[in-house]
Amino acid sequence: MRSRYNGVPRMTTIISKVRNGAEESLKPELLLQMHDLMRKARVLEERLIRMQKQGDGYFWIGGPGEEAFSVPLGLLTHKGEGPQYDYLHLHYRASGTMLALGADPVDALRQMKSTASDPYSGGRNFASHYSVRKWNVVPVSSPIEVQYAMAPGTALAQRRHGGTGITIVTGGDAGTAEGDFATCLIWSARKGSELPMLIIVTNNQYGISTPYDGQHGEKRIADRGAAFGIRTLTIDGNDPETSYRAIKQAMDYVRKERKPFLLEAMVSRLYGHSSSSGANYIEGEADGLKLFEDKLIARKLLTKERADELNAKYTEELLEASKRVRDEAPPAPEDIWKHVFAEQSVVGGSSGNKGAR
Amino acid sequence: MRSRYNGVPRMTTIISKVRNGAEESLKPELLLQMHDLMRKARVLEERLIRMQKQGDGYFWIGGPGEEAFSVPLGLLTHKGEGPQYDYLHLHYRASGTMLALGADPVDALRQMKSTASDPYSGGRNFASHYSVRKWNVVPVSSPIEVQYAMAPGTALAQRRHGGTGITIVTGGDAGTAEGDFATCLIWSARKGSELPMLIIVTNNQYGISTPYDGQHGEKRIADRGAAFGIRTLTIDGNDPETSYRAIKQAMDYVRKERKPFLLEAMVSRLYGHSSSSGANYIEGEADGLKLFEDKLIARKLLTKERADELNAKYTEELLEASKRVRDEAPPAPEDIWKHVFAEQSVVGGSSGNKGAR
Amino acid sequence: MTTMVQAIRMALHVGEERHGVTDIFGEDVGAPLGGVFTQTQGLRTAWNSPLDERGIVGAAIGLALAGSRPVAEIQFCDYAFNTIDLLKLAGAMHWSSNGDWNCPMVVMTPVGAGIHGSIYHSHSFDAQATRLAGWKIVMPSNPRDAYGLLLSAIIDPNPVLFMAPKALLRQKANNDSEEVPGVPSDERELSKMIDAPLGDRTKWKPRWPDTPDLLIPIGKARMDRAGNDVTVVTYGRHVHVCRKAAEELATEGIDVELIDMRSLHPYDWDAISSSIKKTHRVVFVNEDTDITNFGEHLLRRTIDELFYELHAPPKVLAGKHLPGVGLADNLEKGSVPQLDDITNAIRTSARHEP
Amino acid sequence: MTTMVQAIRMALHVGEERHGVTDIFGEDVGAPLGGVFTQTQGLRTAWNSPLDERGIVGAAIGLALAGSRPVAEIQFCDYAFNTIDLLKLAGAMHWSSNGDWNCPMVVMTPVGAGIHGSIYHSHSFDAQATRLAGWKIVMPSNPRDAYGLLLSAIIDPNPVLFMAPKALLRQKANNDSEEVPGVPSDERELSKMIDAPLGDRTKWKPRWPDTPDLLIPIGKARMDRAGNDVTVVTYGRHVHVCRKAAEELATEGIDVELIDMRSLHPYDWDAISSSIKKTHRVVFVNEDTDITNFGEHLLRRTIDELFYELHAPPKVLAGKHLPGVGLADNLEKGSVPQLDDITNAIRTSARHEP
Ligand SMILES: Cc1ncc(C[n+]2csc(CCOP(=O)(O)OP(=O)(O)O)c2C)c(N)n1
Ligand SMILES: Cc1ncc(C[n+]2csc(CCOP(=O)(O)OP(=O)(O)O)c2C)c(N)n1
Ligand SMILES: [Mg+2]
Ligand SMILES: [Mg+2]
Repeated sequence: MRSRYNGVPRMTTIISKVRNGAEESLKPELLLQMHDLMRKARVLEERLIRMQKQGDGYFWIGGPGEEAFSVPLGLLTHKGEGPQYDYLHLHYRASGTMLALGADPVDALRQMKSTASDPYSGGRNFASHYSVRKWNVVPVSSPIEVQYAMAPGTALAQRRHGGTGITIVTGGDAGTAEGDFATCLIWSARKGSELPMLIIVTNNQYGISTPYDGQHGEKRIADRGAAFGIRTLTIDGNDPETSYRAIKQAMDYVRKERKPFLLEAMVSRLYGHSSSSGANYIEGEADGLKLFEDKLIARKLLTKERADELNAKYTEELLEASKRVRDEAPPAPEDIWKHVFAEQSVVGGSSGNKGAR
Repeated sequence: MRSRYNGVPRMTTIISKVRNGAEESLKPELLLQMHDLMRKARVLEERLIRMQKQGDGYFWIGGPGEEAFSVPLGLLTHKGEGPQYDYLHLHYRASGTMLALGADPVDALRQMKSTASDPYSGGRNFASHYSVRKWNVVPVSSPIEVQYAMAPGTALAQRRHGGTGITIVTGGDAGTAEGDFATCLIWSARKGSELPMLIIVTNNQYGISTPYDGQHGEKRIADRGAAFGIRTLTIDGNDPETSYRAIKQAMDYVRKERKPFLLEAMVSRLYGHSSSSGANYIEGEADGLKLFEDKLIARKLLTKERADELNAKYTEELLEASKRVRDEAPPAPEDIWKHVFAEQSVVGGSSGNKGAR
Repeated sequence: MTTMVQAIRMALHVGEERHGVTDIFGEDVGAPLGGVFTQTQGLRTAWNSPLDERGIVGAAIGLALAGSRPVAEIQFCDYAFNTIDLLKLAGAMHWSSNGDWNCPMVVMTPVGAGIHGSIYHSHSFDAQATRLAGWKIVMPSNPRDAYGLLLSAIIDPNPVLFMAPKALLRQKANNDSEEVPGVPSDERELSKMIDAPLGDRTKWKPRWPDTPDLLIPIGKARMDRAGNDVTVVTYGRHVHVCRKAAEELATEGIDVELIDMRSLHPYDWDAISSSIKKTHRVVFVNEDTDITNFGEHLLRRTIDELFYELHAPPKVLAGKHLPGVGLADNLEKGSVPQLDDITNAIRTSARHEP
Repeated sequence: MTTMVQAIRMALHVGEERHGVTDIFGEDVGAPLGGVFTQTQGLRTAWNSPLDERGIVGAAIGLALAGSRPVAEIQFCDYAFNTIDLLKLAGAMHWSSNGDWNCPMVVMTPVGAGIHGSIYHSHSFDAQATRLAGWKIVMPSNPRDAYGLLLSAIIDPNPVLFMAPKALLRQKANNDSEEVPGVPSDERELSKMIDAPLGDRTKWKPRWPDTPDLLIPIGKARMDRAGNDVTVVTYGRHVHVCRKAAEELATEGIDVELIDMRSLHPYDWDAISSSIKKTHRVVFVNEDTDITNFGEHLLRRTIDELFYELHAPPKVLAGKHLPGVGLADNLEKGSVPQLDDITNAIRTSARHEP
């Protein structure tokens, strides 16, 4: 394979099969829905990259290459506000998940353009740093791995609350070297106080320029769960059918048993790390979208024409949207002072936080 | 068992046997030397406790109950300065190790009394916070687990240096919840860059008042090494013969293979956590010294009289020493300014650091 | 008279019962110990966390985001220096999401020297705390304030750091103005009600006195002593040292006005500036190390806004810029402001001829 | 002309070859990337660490204790806030062991705003750094200083924090006084010698120019511009902004003396105080947030020692007290001192009638 950083051998991976025996096939409508969202996510990322290159944004980072995992994750999430629904502690490659939840891609363009209308941060944060309280999407923040330290908190609330809401946390492979990943395993697996958490690592075998090999003594990152009695699984995250089934299986376990599950998904990093590393399409990485599209065409669930139309439609829509967004107002200098302190508490949804004012 | 905090059930432990097959017996002289040092260490700790209770010190923390492990550890350490010898990153229960290395117990009394003559910190630090550069004993510091983040650094230097010097790091069970413990495993086990480290956890099944059970999902803390391909062992650290053999086996492996080994020793906490929790003898905890003494007497290697004499001798010596120490000068107020900055570099011994001034 | 730890315990109890506190947690916070200073004994929602400060702060953030009301403890502020990134994140949650989320959590932690705590039980956290934008920061100097500030911290929709001066934790209220309202007047009676017995505690249950919702507003200072000659601005345990200094100086005819800030952020600039406008002299006292110290901020603001009001150079008294506070008595005394240092500084200011 | 990243690289090379540097490490510091700003390309001892800042600082301490000479990088200072306890420990090593050990390590990290880095690539670390007793702290404003200060950091027997203003990393020396001695005068030639090629780098080897042991002393400031009317004290990227301000104000007849501190600790009080004694007016400029800010310390010392020298209130210009620097251009500009803010502050000081 070729990547931006030549001469770096990549780890050879053998991906485990999803172990739930019966590989029941997914409904065609679901497959097409996943394909649609994956394409939409890809087009969105490509639009964001283009905007950045054209000077309509300062920095790009995102998830092209993770759609085959991130889209099913979003589809399977129980969306809503408060501990009865799922909490999402996402990292910065989660556009597919957000679109699957129903996010308007134009909002992502707004964040790229740093407009005042950016609903995720009001022009304060980088692209792909989502925040949607009404869907329990906790603010994505740049520091690697801190989400793994915070996630046990929402899961603690859910353990107490009961029901089927779970906490989902995602992050990259390199970041698991931070102590916060261990914190997450430890806090989720305390005997008698296990937490309903789906702990996810999307392993693209790189941290910026640093290959997986040479940094890890673990054969699989997922193996780290074993000492804690945490169920684990490593899957091919470039196959949306595998992903869907594996996520579903893991979620079913977590929702029901109220115990943690550690899921490692092998994924690609199709445009490199970020705009800082050029953000060009990397030949030789598995492209889950292409592979899936080919598969659907081979299975006659999709035609090449229909697929191209879809691509063209989203491309056109987002190009138009990016032009509109260009005219939206930037925040004013004095907006820096907005929202330093909250005037009243809004977290927890209608059911939570009754005692406090 | 009874402990200061009643009503807390303790974890039941099954201790693995040292797995090196041939349980070769240790020489009588070595057994008696270990017994002597264990007694000396116990008497030292009891003297320190007494000093604190009598107002000759502000705070006591130490290692009574760990002698059966800490003494063999000190005896097996290759003592000296620089990367060709072993580095010791100890926690605050290591008096047995220090005495086995040859430390003068009177210096520990000086630290308890906060005299200017305290060689470990000049009256700045608590008792049991040792520091001896000429023996590669890195300053013990109060924050839990930071030693596990620093230890890979000395081991890196030793990996480069070659030879048989290794890095030894010790700490408690509760502290393994800090991310720094994971850092230690990760940095020591990087494929192709493994570090010569003996990573030790002395598991007394408590963190201050908090029992092991309920905080840990791991059956054995040592299990956490497995995912990283680290060799592991859990032993009865209350038996000095088991300890000696296990430490030797682990050290032999680390010295030769230049790879990490994770050793968990189940130990007792015979006077509770510290002076803050009363520092009274806890009935019902296994007392490794007593058990060993009885064993030696049964094996006719020692007599009750000889054992009592030894106890009396050390007790007398340290009582006298504590009186002398009482008259040693405290540091002066302006001594706070000493050693904020080093004028020249002294680390690394004669062989290290040639390039720099 | 009530001690500060008892006051904290009662505030937490009221928090649990009437203000939605769901989790009081940290190292050794739950049964059987109830906190290394006994500050969380007998509380219904108290539990022992793993020994992991990053996990503690992280979990508190998560709990807050999920609509729970956590009160997390860092056993000593000396062990919070590896969590500053997480504290910053909590403070940024509302701002960085442009008002979408808020993060109503309380972190409490004992701070400061004065108990021969050696290097790692003597740190101050004032400077660090005041640099945490998005946080409110409080520090009581007596049991009543501890009670009222902690309750205000609990109901605040923002992250609040409650720093308890560890040298005051076991001190009793000096007089009624420092007493928690509603407690039995016999302190042995109170102790019987809410202090856990030694030995077996498994069957012990506290009986809580009926204490009211005293909400001491965050951001308001307390005038500890009115005076005309020199303004002294401090907080925490140095309120008591400065009060002593004021009493000594009164005998010399120097009339000190003593302000107990109570809140370090937002802080009560009105109180400070009107006092300085009256006395024209000011000494800021705290025990944190003195390079890049919070008192230096207050002094800078004084210069910015009150330069021509001053009849003497404003002064900061702080701890020495050192890696830690040494254990030996001489070392501790040499490191943090002592009564004499304070008396001298005030005297110098009072006698200074403009 | 040399850029600051090239200067850093050459200093590290000289460190490796002549001053015993054994390890240059951190995230993406080794091949193939050689640092996210290219600052460690082609270095013999550079290697990639795990993504673990605590591990990085911890390993640097251990290496230093074992007599190695580590230069550890934190990729952005924004990611050092979880390591402050370890930084404190490194700074305490010599002191707490009563002189038994020393800890000769260098940590380098890019700091500050000015590149639209959004919340987590715009932090300053000045206040944090100056609170680390036992550390020496430097920040260069040009390639030559970067080279000379980094070499001094490397040979110092204490832990030294080398903060590189990220907005200056790719800037070239403005003139010969900012140039690294010994480099080829043709900058394309230098680039061919020491900049890694795009694409395959496996076979690339740098050719290092023969640069001397320029040791810029830690603790000494640099007079950037002599003047008589107002002293401006700054460091890092604001040296350039303040220089521009001085040039503008010169046309109005205001003669600015500009001091580039170079070292934040120990700092050159002699240089600052003799300038203030000459101009009687001072403005301290930095971009860190402005509550409990290092400039406030300098102002406080000015008040302590030079109160009656002052013909105008001393002034601190700093960043806004906010959780971060927002990404949008307006937000970044609103958050950190801009040219106009500085010009105005100096003008106000110059025109102030005592
Ligand atoms: C705490 C922290 N350290 C360093 C960085 C800089 N950084 C941004 S992304 C990245 C690599 C992350 O790799 P990985 O965890 O594998 O996630 P990926 O980007 O590959 O999805 C680094 C080092 C950061 N954002 N946060
Ligand atoms: C970082 C940090 N957090 C908290 C403390 C306070 N503390 C001192 S000892 C201790 C318990 C340690 O338990 P463990 O690791 O099992 O070691 P043990 O004392 O049992 O040998 C705690 C919480 C500390 N010293 N450092
Ligand atoms: Mg990765
Ligand atoms: Mg323990």
